[in-house]
Amino acid sequence: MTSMEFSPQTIDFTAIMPIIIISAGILVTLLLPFAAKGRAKIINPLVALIVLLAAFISSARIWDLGRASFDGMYTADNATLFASFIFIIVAFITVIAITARYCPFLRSPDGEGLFASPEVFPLMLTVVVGAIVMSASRNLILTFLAIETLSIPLYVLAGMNLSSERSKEASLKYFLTGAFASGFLAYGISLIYGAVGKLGYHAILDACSPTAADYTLYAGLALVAVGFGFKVALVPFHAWVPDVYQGSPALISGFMASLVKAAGFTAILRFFGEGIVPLYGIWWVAIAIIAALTMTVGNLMALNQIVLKRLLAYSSIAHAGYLLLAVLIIGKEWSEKGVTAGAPLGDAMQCAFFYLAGYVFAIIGSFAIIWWLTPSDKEGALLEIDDVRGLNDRHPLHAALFALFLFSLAGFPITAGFLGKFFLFASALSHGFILLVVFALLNAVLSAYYYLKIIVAMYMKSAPEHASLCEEPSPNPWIYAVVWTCTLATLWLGIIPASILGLLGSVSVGG
Amino acid sequence: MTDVPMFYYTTLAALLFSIGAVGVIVKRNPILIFMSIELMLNAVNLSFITYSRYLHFLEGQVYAFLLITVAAAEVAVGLAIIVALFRSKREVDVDAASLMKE
Amino acid sequence: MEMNLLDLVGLAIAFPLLGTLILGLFGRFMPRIAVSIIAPATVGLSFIIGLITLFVYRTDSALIGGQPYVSYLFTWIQSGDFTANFSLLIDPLSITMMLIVTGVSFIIHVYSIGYMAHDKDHARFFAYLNLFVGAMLILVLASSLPVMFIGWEGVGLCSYLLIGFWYEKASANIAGMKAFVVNRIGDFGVLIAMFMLFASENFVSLEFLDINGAARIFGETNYNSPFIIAVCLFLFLGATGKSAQIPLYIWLPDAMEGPTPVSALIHAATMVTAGVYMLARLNVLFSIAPTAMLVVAVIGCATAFFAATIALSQVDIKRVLAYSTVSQLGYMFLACGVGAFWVGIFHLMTHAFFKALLFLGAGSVIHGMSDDQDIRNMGGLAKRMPVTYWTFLVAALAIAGVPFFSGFFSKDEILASTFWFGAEFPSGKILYVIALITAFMTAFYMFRLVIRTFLGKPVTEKAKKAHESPRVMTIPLIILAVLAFVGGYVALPHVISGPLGYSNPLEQFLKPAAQTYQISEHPVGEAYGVASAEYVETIEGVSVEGEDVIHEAAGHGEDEAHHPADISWYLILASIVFAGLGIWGAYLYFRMTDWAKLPALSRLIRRLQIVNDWSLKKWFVDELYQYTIVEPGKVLAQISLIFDQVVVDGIVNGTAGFFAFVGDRIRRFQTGIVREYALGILLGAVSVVIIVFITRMVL
Amino acid sequence: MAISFEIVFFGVFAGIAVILAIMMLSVKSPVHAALCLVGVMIMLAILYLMLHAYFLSVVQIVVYAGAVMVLFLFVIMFFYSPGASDPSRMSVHFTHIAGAIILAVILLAVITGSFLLSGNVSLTEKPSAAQMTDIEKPIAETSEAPLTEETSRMIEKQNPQLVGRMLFTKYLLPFELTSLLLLAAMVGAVVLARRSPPAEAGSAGGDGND
Repeated sequence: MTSMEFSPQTIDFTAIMPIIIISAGILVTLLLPFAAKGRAKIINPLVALIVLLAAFISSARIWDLGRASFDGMYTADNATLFASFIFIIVAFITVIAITARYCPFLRSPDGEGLFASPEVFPLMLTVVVGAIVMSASRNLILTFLAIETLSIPLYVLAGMNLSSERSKEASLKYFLTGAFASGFLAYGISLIYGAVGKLGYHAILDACSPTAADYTLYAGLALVAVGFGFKVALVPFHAWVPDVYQGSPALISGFMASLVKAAGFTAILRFFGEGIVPLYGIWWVAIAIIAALTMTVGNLMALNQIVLKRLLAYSSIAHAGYLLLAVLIIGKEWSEKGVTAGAPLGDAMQCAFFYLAGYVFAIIGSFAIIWWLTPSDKEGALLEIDDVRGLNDRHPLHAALFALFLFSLAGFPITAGFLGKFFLFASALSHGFILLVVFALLNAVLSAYYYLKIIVAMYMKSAPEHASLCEEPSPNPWIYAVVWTCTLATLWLGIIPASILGLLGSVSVGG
Repeated sequence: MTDVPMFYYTTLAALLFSIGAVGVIVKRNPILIFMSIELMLNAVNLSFITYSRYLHFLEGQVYAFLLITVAAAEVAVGLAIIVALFRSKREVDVDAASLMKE
Repeated sequence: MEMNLLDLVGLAIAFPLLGTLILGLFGRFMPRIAVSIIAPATVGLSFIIGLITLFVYRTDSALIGGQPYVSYLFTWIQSGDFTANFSLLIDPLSITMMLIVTGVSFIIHVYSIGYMAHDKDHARFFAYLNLFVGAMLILVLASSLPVMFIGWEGVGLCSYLLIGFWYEKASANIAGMKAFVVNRIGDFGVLIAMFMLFASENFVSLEFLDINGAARIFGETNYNSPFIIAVCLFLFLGATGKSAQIPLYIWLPDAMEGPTPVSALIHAATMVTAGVYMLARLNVLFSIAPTAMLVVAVIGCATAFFAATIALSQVDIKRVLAYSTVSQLGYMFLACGVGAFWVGIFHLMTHAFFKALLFLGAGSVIHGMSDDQDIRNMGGLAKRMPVTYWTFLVAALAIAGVPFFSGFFSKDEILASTFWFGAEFPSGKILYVIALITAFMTAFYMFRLVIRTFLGKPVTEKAKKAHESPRVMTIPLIILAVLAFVGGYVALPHVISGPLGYSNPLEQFLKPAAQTYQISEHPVGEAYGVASAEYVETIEGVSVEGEDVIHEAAGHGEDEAHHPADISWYLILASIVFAGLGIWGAYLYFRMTDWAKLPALSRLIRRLQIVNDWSLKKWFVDELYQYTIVEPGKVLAQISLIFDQVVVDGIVNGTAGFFAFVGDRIRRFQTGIVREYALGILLGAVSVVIIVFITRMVL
Repeated sequence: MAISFEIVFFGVFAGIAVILAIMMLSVKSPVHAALCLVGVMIMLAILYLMLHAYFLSVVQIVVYAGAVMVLFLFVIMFFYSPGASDPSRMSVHFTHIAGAIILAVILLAVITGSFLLSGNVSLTEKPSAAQMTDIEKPIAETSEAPLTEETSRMIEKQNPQLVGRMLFTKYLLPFELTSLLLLAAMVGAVVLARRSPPAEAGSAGGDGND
């Protein structure tokens, strides 16, 4: 920190190696179609997969090393790395699933007129870069840019299915609300800048004191919370979610519901935990109210929903509400103990990451199955609960796996969802958030209803007269790989969580 | 140096930001909505530069510069989305894009 | 860790789950006969393992004295200083439960082969049934609350799947949903309790032994503290959901939409007893919260009474049995509530036998009646279905509490315990009186059922054409009938067993695991489990000083043995009289005209009537009976039904409707117009800023 | 405080900016609205000059008023083909207008209030040594240290250099990220601007695209 003279030594390239690799991958996947013509269809996703793999390995190599780069603006500590693993795996899964329909020789009847353009891969990789930087950033302006890097490709991906009016509408809605929320985020950042004079989390941490009357700072952090809240779909910044998830191609919805939420929460935990934690006494009320609202509204709106994608969208809103508990726990824990670099993450962060990991696989698995089942003559956006009626009789495996994901989302034992909730709620309770936990549990009870509605339809109702599902869901190995990965992860986390918890136990706040 | 109080500038920024926010809600033409968002971002820039000037940190200008870049990127994508959606329609009405609700 | 034969118990869970896997994945491709063998075989194997466990447990020198043995499987959750192992707890309580569950399940599996012989989905049915047994075994064998919760949710899920098994019926779907929602409310209670224990510093882990051990210490200083009461009440909320007690009983009668073997297995014999089991399992925890115990007793007693009044007027054979189940479960909770945990388990066991038998008998009747369940259409089935009749009669006698049948012993113990509870706690006498009246009503509605179904003349053509069920169904009935008769002899009352020089084996066996812990009289660390520290040693297979333990435990049991014998006899007499009155009443009310052809029992009743005619004029009896018992009974039944349908159902449906309504209202904000979404964001932003400011100013 | 030229200038430009911003919302024609926005941007550029942000002032004119707004005008013209109805005529529900205005006024009040409550209202000069406390100290060591008279004059001269220097040193990572952002935006615009494939031949249309 002492010398601001720029020299290459101040950049730790190992720390940013994953994003360098992925950025290179973006260029390659962008240019390759011009060189490889028709073969690009298979080469392009292959490159994307290799790039993701390389990024994964380069992240794994710096595990436990706590590398920071750019004067600590970018910190590749274990929390970042764990989040990066989630992002990369999600992207990996999505690329494989897309490829299954994208490749001419693997193509099944595609209802969503999907992904005819090879640009989908560079765009997805850009999202991953944005997500990784979001989770690593310890400077608000970098966080802001990372959020934009993540969002802008997503606006496009949401509208990727150009033959669908709904997809384009989703894109427009996402974009307009997203840009509006970005405005608030940027304004909040400027107010914080005005109050503190710097945007590094450490500088903010040092500058803010709960006793000063620095209302500009408070206004700033409230507006920043709005911006973050939009990204992870907290109520009342959630309204875009159902429309966008419904209109976007199902896999992109899954991608958004998993990766964006994970990235958003990692960034929130960082900012609230490492930046403004001394002000916990000032922001916790607002966060607690938002948490309660988010879970309740999400679940209530899902209750009578019949369109599958919208139902999952509302459910993802509710999950954001539960996750917000982790922010409160971290705030409370760290405002009492004080943050020290290198300290173990503590329960809350561990719970949050465990919950995220469990949630991510369940939700992306669910969307993958919806996408898989989408019939050729119907838009996935319109798939209703009635359409999966009697699914068990026709495709027992699909039904079983879908049911498993729904159980995980609902929080039934032996799935990841149960333990996620268990850890999170138990931790919240031990930190004294009794009322909120009771509220969350009531919500969890309520939510079982709509997840079960789907399971009832699949298992206990006879199939509709004329099948409105994809009659022969493509029996291709790629999709099996995707869904089975999610299944195994869901069960693995639910039955043998020790392995992941062990990993998380060693996760610490970056130095 | 200047003797205009910082408060004037920051209030101007807040005012422009609020006007932009109103515009987003009351306009039905997506292009105008988008223009209102640009106005909001301009207000943010003004805010950054004001603080940069009065707190004497040059960084505010760097932030403003980065923000302009972001705005430019948003414009590129945003206008493309608007064109893609309304190309086939006679009316450019954002309220018409409501196939999905409830 | 040394390997012990008791570790085999893990296999008991594995077998049924393996069965599920095989039947679920390949069942549809397998011949019917293969399915019919695999499904019962897996459960049978589990039962055999149960027997081995019992034998080893009783003979293993390291375990003499009722020390629990924990069979470690793997570490499930490890987070910080919190560890939850996936391990199984083997002690008298879990062995008893395991034997009941696997034994009854096995019989019902065999019966189901016949019952489901013509169903096209029988493979799926057996897959669910096996899954249920696996989950139930996890529930009763789990060594900790979280692991038990896996089974808890698992049985709920299976119950739900099996209720809705005949998915063509819309009512089955609704019933399934209702069962599920109510169960979730109960689960909410269990979860809250679990989290409270987890968050409390006084409870180091969620292992049952540790909870009870910690409760023992905690109770010293915090006897009946609000925290403990709250935990117990939340646990009890979970129990009311699973075991169909007021106010969460409403799902059980509706659950009768499922196939009858399912009703027998899940909604009578096993799953619904999970709540009772949980209370017994956490006996020390409950013992240090007398207030919560009182609530348990009152709710149990009220449920027993209330459900019995409804059962008086039901006409669907399965619904009568369903309400009867609710009522009997109420008895079990009453027993737990007054501190006689082992008696609750005893009644659980005898109830499992006779109620499973009743349901299977009812299934046989329904089968014979070509799926008609209305008792008004039956009558005279005794001749056409003799095996069913006789076995059903045994069960009815057992549930009515006729001496020498199993139900008599267990119910008598409950009544006696309640009486002694009332002796210490004066207003508790009301509980005893209500329990006695309920015993009367039980006998009454059971014999109403027997008479209208089996005796008299066939009312309809269907009843005339009724036929006995195949042997694969009747043999299980006979086995259960034997059990329903002899089941009570494992625990004779002290007044009987004492003079015979014959101790009460079940009590001896269960007492260490499920007794009331009296904090004021006994020092810390005594009795069961000694303390959690020593249970570690137990895992190591090291013998601990079990002798003292069982001595102390038995010592506590002496209390009841020391109750004055004459009063005990009066109590037994009272319960016999009330049961007899009930049967007699049923006969009077539903008396037959065609005496000549009646089987033995009716002749017996008829003789009673002669006595009656001899003393009083018939019309007078009729009138008296009409106005003192029947009319008030009808009114009571009516009131109960109204309460049931309007208030309880209304509250549940109303709550559901309320949420649905609110959900729909909120959804209207989702107008699809993006500008309004922006308005929402602006509103949110303004609110957040203001809330933050207000928080700051209030600070 | 005597009214100086600066305040007058500020008043004039700020006033024009606000009036133009409001006009942007109220004029009928989108073209006019766009022109109003260009006006606001130019006023802001002037204010940037007054704030000694010379580099950004130029960027504002070139990028915003020049490039971005031209793009806007292109798109507006695109929709203004003869025969297309005038989107500006569409009415907006009164409650929306009222709600938006009320909320915006509250937002403005709250944020302005926060400035007042924070107590740096009258800040006109650089902070005195007393004010230069916590915030300043860590930064004082860095190259963008608080300005003395002469460094401030230097900065006025070398503003672009200094901004550029920071962009390429300390803020290199954000800067590089914006390049990725722009790349993605470009790709995205290209993807979206493509003609949508005919509905019935979705897959065939896809094949032709690469």
